[in-house]
Amino acid sequence: MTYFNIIIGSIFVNNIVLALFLGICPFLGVSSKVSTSVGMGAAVVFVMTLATLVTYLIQTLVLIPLSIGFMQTVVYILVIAALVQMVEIILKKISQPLYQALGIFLPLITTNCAVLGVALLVIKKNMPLADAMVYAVANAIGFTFALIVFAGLRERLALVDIPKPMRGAPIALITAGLLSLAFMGFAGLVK
Amino acid sequence: MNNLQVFTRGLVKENPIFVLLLGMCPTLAVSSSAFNGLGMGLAATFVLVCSNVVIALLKNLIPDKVRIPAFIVVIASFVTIVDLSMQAFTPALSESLGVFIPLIVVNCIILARAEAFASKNGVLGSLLDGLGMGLGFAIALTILGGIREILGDGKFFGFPLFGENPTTILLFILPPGAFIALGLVIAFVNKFVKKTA
Amino acid sequence: MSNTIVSLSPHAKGPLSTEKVMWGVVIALMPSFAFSAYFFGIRAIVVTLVATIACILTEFLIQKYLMKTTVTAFDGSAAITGILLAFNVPSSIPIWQMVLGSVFAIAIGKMVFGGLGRNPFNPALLGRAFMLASFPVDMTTWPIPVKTQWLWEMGKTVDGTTAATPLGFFKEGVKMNASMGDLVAQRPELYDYFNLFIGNVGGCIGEVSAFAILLGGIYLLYKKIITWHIPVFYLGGLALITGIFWWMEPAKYADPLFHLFAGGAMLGAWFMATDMVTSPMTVKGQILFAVCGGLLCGLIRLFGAFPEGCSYSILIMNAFVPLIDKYIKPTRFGKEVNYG
Amino acid sequence: MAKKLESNFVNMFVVLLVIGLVAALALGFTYSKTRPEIEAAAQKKQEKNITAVLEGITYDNKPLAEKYTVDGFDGLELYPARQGGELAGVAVKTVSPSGYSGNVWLMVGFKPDGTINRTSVVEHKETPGLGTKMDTPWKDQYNGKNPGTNNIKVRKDGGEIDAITAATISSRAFSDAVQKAYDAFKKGGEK
Amino acid sequence: MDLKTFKIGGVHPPENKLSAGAPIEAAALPKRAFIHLGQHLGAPAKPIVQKGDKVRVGTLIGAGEGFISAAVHSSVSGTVFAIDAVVDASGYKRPAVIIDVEGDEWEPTIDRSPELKKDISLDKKAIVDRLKEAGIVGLGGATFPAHVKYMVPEGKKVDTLIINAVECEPYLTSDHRVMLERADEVLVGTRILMTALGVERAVIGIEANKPDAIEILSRKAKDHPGITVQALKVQYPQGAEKQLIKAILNREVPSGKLPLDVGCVVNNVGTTVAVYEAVQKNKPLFERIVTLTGKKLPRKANFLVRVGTPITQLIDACGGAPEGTAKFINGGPMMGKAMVNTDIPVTKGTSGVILVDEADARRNAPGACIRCAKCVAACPMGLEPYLIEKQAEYALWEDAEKEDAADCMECGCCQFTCPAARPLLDNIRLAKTTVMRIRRERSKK
Amino acid sequence: MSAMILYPVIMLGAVAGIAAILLFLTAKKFHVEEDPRIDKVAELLPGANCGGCGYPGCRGLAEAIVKAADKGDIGGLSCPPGGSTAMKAIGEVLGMAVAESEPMVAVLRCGGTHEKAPRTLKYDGAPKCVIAHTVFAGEKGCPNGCLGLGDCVTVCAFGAMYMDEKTGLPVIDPAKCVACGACVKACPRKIIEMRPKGRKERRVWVNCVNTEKGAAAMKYCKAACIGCGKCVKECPEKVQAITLQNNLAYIDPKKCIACGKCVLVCPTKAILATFEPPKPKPVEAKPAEAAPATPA
Repeated sequence: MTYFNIIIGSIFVNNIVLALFLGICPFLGVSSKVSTSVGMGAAVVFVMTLATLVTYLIQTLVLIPLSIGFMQTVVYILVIAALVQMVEIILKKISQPLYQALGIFLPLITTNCAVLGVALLVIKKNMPLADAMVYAVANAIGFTFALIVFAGLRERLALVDIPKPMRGAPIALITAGLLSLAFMGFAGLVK
Repeated sequence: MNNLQVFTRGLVKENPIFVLLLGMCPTLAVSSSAFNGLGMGLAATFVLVCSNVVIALLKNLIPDKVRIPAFIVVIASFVTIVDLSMQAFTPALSESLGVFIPLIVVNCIILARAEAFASKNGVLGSLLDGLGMGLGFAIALTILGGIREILGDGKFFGFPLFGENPTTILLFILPPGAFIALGLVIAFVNKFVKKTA
Repeated sequence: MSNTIVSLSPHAKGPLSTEKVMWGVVIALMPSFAFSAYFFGIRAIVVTLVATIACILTEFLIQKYLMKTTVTAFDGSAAITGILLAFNVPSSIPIWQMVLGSVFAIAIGKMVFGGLGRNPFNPALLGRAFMLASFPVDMTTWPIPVKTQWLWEMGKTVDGTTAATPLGFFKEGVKMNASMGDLVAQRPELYDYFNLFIGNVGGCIGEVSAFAILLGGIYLLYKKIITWHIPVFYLGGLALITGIFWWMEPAKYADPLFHLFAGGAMLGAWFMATDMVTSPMTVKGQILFAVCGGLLCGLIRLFGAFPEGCSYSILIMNAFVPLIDKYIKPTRFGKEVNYG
Repeated sequence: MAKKLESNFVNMFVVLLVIGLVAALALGFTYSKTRPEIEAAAQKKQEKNITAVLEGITYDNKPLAEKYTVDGFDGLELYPARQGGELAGVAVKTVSPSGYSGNVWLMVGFKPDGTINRTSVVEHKETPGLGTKMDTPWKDQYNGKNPGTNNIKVRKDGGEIDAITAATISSRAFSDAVQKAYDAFKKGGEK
Repeated sequence: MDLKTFKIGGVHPPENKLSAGAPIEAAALPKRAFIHLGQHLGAPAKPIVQKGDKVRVGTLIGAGEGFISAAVHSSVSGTVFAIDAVVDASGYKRPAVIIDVEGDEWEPTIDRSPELKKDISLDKKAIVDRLKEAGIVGLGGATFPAHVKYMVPEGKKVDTLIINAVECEPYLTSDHRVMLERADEVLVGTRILMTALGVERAVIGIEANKPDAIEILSRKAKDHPGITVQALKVQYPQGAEKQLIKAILNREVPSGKLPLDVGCVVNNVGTTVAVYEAVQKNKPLFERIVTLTGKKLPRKANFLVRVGTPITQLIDACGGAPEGTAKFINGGPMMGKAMVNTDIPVTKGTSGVILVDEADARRNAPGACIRCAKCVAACPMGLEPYLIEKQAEYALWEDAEKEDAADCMECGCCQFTCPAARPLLDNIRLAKTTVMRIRRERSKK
Repeated sequence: MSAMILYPVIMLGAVAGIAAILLFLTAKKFHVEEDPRIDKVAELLPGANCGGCGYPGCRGLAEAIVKAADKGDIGGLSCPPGGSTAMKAIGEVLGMAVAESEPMVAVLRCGGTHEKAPRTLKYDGAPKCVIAHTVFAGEKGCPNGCLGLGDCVTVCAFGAMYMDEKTGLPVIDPAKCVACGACVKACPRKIIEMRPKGRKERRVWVNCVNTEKGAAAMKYCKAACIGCGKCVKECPEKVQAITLQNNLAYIDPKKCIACGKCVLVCPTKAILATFEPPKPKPVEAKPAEAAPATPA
């Protein structure tokens, strides 16, 4: 039941984008079309899971035993950057179609603070490995979920004559705010 | 472009938040009060200035292909220094900014300035550029934080404006309020400031 | 023949207009208005009028001075928003909060998107969500139905000590591990179907009387302003989910009939979920929208932090409408057939 | 301007390595300088809370140094205050998981007989403007009550505590945490 | 009575069949006839007379060019005044033969006797040839050359002929009057077409608002084996081919296909009379029934009019255009065309002329789309008009193609039903033509 | 204390080293050749993404230019808004010579103002020229003239056009026009023509595209070209820039010397010039072409 709580909690109640404010840049940037947001979401799911796993292992197996926890930020960002590159290479090798679908989003993920954020949060929350992995996957899905819903809204708004000063970032932010307001209804669904 | 322009550009005309729309995550997350905003802004300014200077110094020593990782290491180091210092000297602020201090490392502004400016310009220019952009970021965050704090909490820099326990518009210190307030401020900038600037 | 008009076909025009549709909804809201005035007195009337005027005025000012476009503030849509928003707050709400909620509903919920027809979320519900998040204390303090005495006497039991809403009372009780039976015994009037149906309970201004809302709903159906799908499937979804849990543990959960009549489900199903602007365009999409909305409402009521989930369920489903419209298409003529 | 270093393997490797080394050195240095401060800050915070809840009790020991835990009460920490070796009071760091959005951490000071001296809010994530009101004079109503004899539940649940308006859940969590602290104090004995 | 109808969409505009009681009367001959050479769908006919030539009623003056084209015959006797461009209903000029009328002398080959000729002597091919020679086109309004429909390509099997007597357009009554007054010719004409197709079954679909026509035709059809009359629920656009087939046979013509693909051919009821006359009486198509109506028109009438007669003359015969008339519709109010003036001549496709006054003619001021979904519910093709309109507005032609904009049949239900009075169909037409153009360009590559 | 320094050094050294090796291998093995020239060319383009060049956006054109440069000729490509300056700069970057293209400007060819061509009909539909064009000949009755619904104004991305309420015709601001050609494409009646700016901004053109016979055209528009041929006769013999076809005169901009004589003789004033044409001298002794008057 706790995994269930983590999943529902991460996707709906404390959505990583709408409540935790992580990954806003790609959320605003790659959400103009539903199809691209699906690709981006899939890439994030993949990288976030992998990154959390690797950084978690480094943290528990290297940084903590050596008591150099303060190296966290530097090591994590390097690991994530390298990881993203590696994923790109591997993907290119093993599956061309998958690369076509996800590959173009991979460079965007390096600077996606959601990935680093989740990696840091699982450490901060003292989660056991299994919980951490579930948390990472759930948050990645939460990100994708918010991204797709938001992309749907933006596709609709693209066919609407938004007042001039509101066009672009303002309307996107306000729509995200209203979405976040709506998602407050999920509050308390799980503890 | 003279040095003064390099410095002032980031404050208004190319304000990283209101105009360039960079670094949205911390902007939204820590702008629940003017003080948090200012703290975050200054932390980012420090990293921005230091990394800009270091990168401007090292730019010829770094081969192109490892440019980005090298920048990231530099930036991450300064972020860690800020993080540790804040934990040590301003523990309360450090606690309320939480994970967003280490996340400065992925703040688009910093890498963007390193890439777009510091890696092509001299040390003094880079310093001013970093300072300007950083202060622009800090000012924007403080303004946004101030608006949200006043509306949502009835205070400004922790100072109660409407007496004890006023009924305020709580939404503005909740997540939706962050999005909406920022959206409205940018719309305001679009309508009234951009034209004249 | 300088006044000869040339245009493409069709040259005939239908009987409906935006104004007729909008004011039709306003008329349909009048029974609930009358009932709320009866139960909550003059204050309910004042609050409703304030919200309506604030909404219309906000739209008028924005259109005239900010957007500088044609003013359509009087087409009735702003009035609907105002009335519905007022119907969704307790009658004791401070007037300034009501005004602020109305301004938010129209300015942020509607005008930033360009006005009528462009907003993805129902403005009245956004206004309510805004007020609930901003003024949680005033938004959850329920006045006891006072009842103006010029109508016939109706059960005196309501002069209780606390003005809990039925949903709030039972949810609170169940959370403290009290059984439904005990709770009903404690406050039988809150589980009285007749009271719920007529509206003789605490709650928001316009949501209490299921009967009055049904009257309005029937009027809307009769005028062909809405179709039956959304209300029926919404309430069906709500009944289904609450029914399942009630069937599993009747001691812990109220029965579906209670859920249908209590709180804002009726108002939401007939007037908010059916909001044309923010509901799907196809019948299939509307059914999906409504069923999911009903299920969500039930889930929030049973397990969420709020005793009432109706407005949030509709708001959340509003966010899915573009996706529903994108993927659920009407049956195209001649597309899914294969003759020889 | 000097020419850029060429992108060959040796250069790349060496540069990255050097930068990494310098960064590591700088960080190590910073960390070694800031660690005592960080630890002192954390201790100071804890101490501040302890002093706050032991207000009015005179003691001559350092409660922080005598921290102990009680079996069956995970996460609770007890700090005894002594005057001349005699138990003068105890500060209990306690937690309730049933806050509106997560854990509510409190510090509760007890007199030796179990009467609540003062309470102090350590950490929580309650709704701003609602649950956050627990950190106002509201919490003073606990002072002087003894969970052994007084029912410190909120009135709705039959107790004698007036809940914060519209934040019953937070109030309940507060009472819950206090009760737990009391139970731990009683069970752990008056060391 | 069990009334059939189609399944999706449709509206029910006020019927306003004001002229239903007016018997068919022959209109006076014009002084000068303007006969357009392109009165049908497809390539215009080529003039084969010259200025100064003498022509008789029924003389061939324009020969059909190409596969989809129709012959044009003189509707009057007299001298060719000129072959020149003449303004048509849209205000653009089209080639026409202008004839100064002298007397009323018919080609001698035409059988002008009134008696009914029931027996069909011609075979399949001869009938089709005769249709072609006589310049028969669909008189329902689309003016599709009739003979093309009856040249069933190899491999297609047709089992049913549907006679479209729905007349679902408001106001128009010409088909209604034809059924009442020429029921026998309708039935014989139907049998001729059955012969041409080689089918055993023909169904005449009539909407229930014409009970007298249903009664007469049902009674008389008993003498004609294979022909049945099907009453239909009143629902616009039942007269559209695909909807009519769906209503009567419950067959759905796939997108981009023809009725032939589901084994039927649809023919307008007015055309059956022309077919009868062409085949049995050797009379080419040069006159037709035109409804003259309008709420304020002093006299409502159904005229038998020679093609080329200026419409002004018909209006004058009804008492002249009343004060305040602001729109002259050529055809029905749902799909007809607004004419730029009334000097333009009647063509084979002129089923009626409706005079509309200012208040009714003017569209309501368009407001923002309120997403009421009424257009989606009304669209008989199952399209989403609101969406296609937006796509046209933002020039998203690829998206419009995916939304099947090309399937629109321009019935106007969406725009009729729209409470915000949006110019839906205007924009959808634009999307449709653009998508079709893009498709053509693509197939060329 | 040493561990506090030593471990981080080893740790970061290791991570950085691994990253360096990895990146090097990546760079080596999966190197994708992307032409750096594309970026350089794209930088020189205006970035309006107007599509005037016929390619999807500025980057599309940049790619096309680089591709063409490899074949040795970029003459066929041009960026209308950037004009020859942009192409010249690009040419320099690519080491190519670019043929100097003459600066162009959009010119409206309809004089059917409210005054000259009164509206006899009312159009009541979606306000778009492309739609109105399919419905009828237009409110003036002229089958070739401007429909006045402003499709051209809508598509102009440079704010160089506006609708003149008084005349009912669009107005082109030659100072803002970048000759991207969007309006030419948008006009269903092909009334807007792209013409060379001309020396010193001196241009002469026939302000009508109607091909109907003079009398017919005059019925609905007093500013129509009636095909009288006076201008053809007036055009200096050496120049012969004006041709008459389908009752419509056309001035070939390549031949026209902008003397302005035709402007004066046109009976319907259907020929316009951007300058005040010299009044014919009362004394006929001097040859007319010897008087290049100062522009007003």
